[in-house]
Amino acid sequence: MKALAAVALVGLMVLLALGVSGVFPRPAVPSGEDIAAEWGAKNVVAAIILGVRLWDTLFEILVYAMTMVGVKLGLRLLRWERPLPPVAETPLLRRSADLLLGPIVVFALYVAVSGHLGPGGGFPAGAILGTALLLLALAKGVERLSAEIHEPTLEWAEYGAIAAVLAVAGALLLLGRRGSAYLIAANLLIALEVGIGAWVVLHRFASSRGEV
Amino acid sequence: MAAALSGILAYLGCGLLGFIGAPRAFSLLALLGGTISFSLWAPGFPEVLVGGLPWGIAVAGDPWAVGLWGLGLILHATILLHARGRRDAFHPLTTVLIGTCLAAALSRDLFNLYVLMDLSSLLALVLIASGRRVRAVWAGLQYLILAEVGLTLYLFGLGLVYGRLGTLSVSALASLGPDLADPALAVGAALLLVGAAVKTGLFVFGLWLPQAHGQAPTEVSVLLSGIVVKVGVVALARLAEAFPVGTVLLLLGIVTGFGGLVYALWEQDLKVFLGFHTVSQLGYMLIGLGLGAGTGALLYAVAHGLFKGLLFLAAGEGVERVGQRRMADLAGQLSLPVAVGLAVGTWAIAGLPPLAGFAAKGVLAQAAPGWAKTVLFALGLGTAVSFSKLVPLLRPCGRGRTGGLGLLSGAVIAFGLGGILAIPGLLSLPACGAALLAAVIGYALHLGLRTVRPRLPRFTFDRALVSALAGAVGVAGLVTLSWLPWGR
Amino acid sequence: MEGLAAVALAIALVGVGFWTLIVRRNLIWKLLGLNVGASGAILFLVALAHRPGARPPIVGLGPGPSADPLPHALVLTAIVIDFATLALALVYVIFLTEHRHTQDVRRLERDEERGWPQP
Amino acid sequence: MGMVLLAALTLALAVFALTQRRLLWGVIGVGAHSLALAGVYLFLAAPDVALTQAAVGFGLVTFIYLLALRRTGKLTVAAVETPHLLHQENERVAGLEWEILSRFGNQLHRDVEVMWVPRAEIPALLRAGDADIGAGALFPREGEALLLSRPILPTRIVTVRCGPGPVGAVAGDRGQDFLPPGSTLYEDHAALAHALRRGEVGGAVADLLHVRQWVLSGEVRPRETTDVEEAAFRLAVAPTEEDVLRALDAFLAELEETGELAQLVRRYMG
Repeated sequence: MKALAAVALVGLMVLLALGVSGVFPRPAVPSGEDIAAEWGAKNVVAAIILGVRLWDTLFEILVYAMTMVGVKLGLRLLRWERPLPPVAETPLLRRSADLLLGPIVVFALYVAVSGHLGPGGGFPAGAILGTALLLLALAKGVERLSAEIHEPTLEWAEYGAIAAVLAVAGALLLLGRRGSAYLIAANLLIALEVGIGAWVVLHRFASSRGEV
Repeated sequence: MAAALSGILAYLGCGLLGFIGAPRAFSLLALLGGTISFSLWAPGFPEVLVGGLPWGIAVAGDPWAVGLWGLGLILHATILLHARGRRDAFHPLTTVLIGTCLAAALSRDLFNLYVLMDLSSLLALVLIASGRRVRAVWAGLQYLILAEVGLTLYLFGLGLVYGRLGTLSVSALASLGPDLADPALAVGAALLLVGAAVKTGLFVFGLWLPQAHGQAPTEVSVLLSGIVVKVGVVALARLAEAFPVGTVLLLLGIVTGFGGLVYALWEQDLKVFLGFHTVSQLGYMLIGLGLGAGTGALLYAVAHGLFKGLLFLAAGEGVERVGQRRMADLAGQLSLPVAVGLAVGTWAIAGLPPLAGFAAKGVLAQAAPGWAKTVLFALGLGTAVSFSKLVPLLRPCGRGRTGGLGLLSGAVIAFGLGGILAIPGLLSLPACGAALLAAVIGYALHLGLRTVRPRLPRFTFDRALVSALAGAVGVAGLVTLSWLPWGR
Repeated sequence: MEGLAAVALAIALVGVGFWTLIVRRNLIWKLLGLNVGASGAILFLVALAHRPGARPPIVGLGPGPSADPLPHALVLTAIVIDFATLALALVYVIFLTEHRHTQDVRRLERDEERGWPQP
Repeated sequence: MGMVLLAALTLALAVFALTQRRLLWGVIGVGAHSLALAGVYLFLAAPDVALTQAAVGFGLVTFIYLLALRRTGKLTVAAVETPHLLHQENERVAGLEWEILSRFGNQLHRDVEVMWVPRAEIPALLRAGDADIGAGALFPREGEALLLSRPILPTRIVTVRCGPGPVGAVAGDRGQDFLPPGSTLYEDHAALAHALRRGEVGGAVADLLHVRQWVLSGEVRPRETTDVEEAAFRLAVAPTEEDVLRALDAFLAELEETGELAQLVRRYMG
């Protein structure tokens, strides 16, 4: 079996190398700067993601949202009756967590808002936000985390964010409105959605007890 | 175009709103919105680049879109009729899943198809697992990992094709007339094909499919076999349009058709048996694509969605009621609507006139050269042999709930009759005679085959993984061969 | 030079990742392998967008030709999708661990063959 | 040039990660690989991708793996087969320490897996991370530098004399510390008992649990027995797993408080 796998894999790699060797050098491609200007952006990639190929991005957001739902439903299938192993908790960590919270949120917002001008955008901003929020929360201990958070609130915020993104997308697809204000709003909404989503997914992984 | 896209947005939006509350109502609303949108663009619309040049996403209301939208809406209505008691996120998830499938039917962009295939796999897994059966979760997890391997290959292939030709649109690729003597394009096309094939569940790549479809909750099985596999078929159809890979698809189709059949012959679990037949039936669609008979493949895909949906719905209802899964334990236990549903489905899948299977197979056979007709006849014969096992199950016992069975049975009959009326030459004496002959010989063979019990090789997860990689190499070889003179 | 190194790395990553995916028996290891393999495909797309002396596809960021922006946009989507798939797969791995007390593929397959006896 | 080096580093990290034996190292390695990959994207003039890769591919993915590991990991026990404590009974494992370990594993949501090894190999296995817990033997021994749990069962180390001749012990066992250098060492207690019976050695240093077992089974007839040291059976924990040790000690303390430990000892020691 292993031998067959090795042969197949080596074959695949040779194949890939063969294919790749035929691709380079590539012909000149459009730089897309005119499109960026049309959308009021400097970052061409942002103009593509939020403008030209928004249809893809919508489904990407949907993939993300459905993962959140899937994680929630999947974890609910489990039958955890016992407490989880403890997470390290020290006063130093707790204090630095409080101190770090502000700068991280500001940084994430900056990444989102400036996404149409330079590197950044809603997805990385949201991921930074979600990861950092949970890391900081974990520093305070999972028990307190579960006690403080009301899940329905989170879900409402999450679906609200998705619905807002859908609304923006719908208006854009049907009306064709363009401009940097739209890009900033879309990036912020995506950041909100991804941030909350990442936070919810990680939070559930960290603390969910299951219901069965 | 705007009508179609707003229909999809309505589906997705209603699905998402359903997570918050009133899931059934929103699901119904989505169906309503989808139907209105469908009726607005129904005869079709020409290709449009959503987002504009040079990188917009191509969508078109071509025959595939029309067929799959019709199928999706009918299946959605069936589920809404049938699934009264489903709690949780069932309705929102199915709504979003159907919306995804509708979007895939419209899409003519390779990367957009990638995203949609992935989304449909994820949603399918969540729905499969909602049944809380360990074996379903295991099958679903295998599915997810295999699909992800396939999609990684697909992404690589997409990069190769984009790097060489600078476009992702199927029509643009087709108009460029890609020459598969170019190694980058040959490898790219092969990787795209294998990726879509693994995701679709073709034979040897896809032996997770019967377990996943068979172990899922009833309405989920209906959707999976009815429309979710068609997402992969659409992707394959687009690839067949963009690249000259007919021979490869034909070979894959023949292998898939007979491979699924052989495993189905000796399967005793009713729903898993139907799952193996889904694999086998994919063979017909691929043969259609391989022969260049796009319409035949499309009609078969829609017909299969209807009658396999009906079979899964009836089988699932019966299995849930009786509490047994093995065919022998189900004989004489099924209620009247279930037995009738199974009978109509069996009648249709065996290709007997005048139901959906007969019409679709007829259109395929019209496009097929002589030798391919023989292959199709052999496949039909095998189907008849294995479905003869269902005959003892058709004896009804008491009354029961009709649910969505009536709607789907009606659709199967209407599709068959409509096809026969609309397409001339379908209801010829030789065609009817061949169908009846296959059924009779099939039943006789079934009586003989009952005594044989061969041990078929088991397809473990690792074997499936290796076969996916080996398949990529093999298909690349075939693609390269197919530009040789005899392959064209 | 950069493009060549990146493409070679991409192919090597696919090889290493898929090899792990096949030979390891533990599901989490398999997922790690899949992760690495998928990152190979993503890297290939980014390498495709690159050309010698290219600058990032941002208006006004220095001289030279711009890198092809489309693959970058596609790749952003692909990265998020990979994460989503992984999160979902991990949930079901945890599910199997809870119910079957194993993450070993062969043990799961043996269980399947025997009709999932109660552990 | 920098790009080539970074690419080589990325590949090396991937290979390093995927050839590890411990999942934790695998996850950390893949995380590092992802971060290096983000650097490669910077070289390829793709800052957007680099940022996303760092935030999602490195941050989120590593985090979620770690959280998943926290609840699905295995607890691997490297054990010496010891009567009453940990021994194979037909197909299953039984004994006092096994009972404690399996309950502990349950609490941590981790499956317990036992690998039977000679006593001398335990420290290396724990240090290399191939096992999390060592069981079925006397700890501590000089120079092993392992983390040790609270005592589970008190015992004594004794010297038994059956006749003239040198004294033997089990390699790696605490008894070895009381022998002059150059004495004969045996792989396990069964081999030691065998040697005693055949007169290869005149005596042995071992714990009371094993000696009693030898006497009861009639394998060894000691002429005199002298106490060497008070000792206790403990569980050893890999030096890197301080969390496990803390949890284990808390668990043992609770068992002791509720009196369950005494009950278990009565059940397994007769």
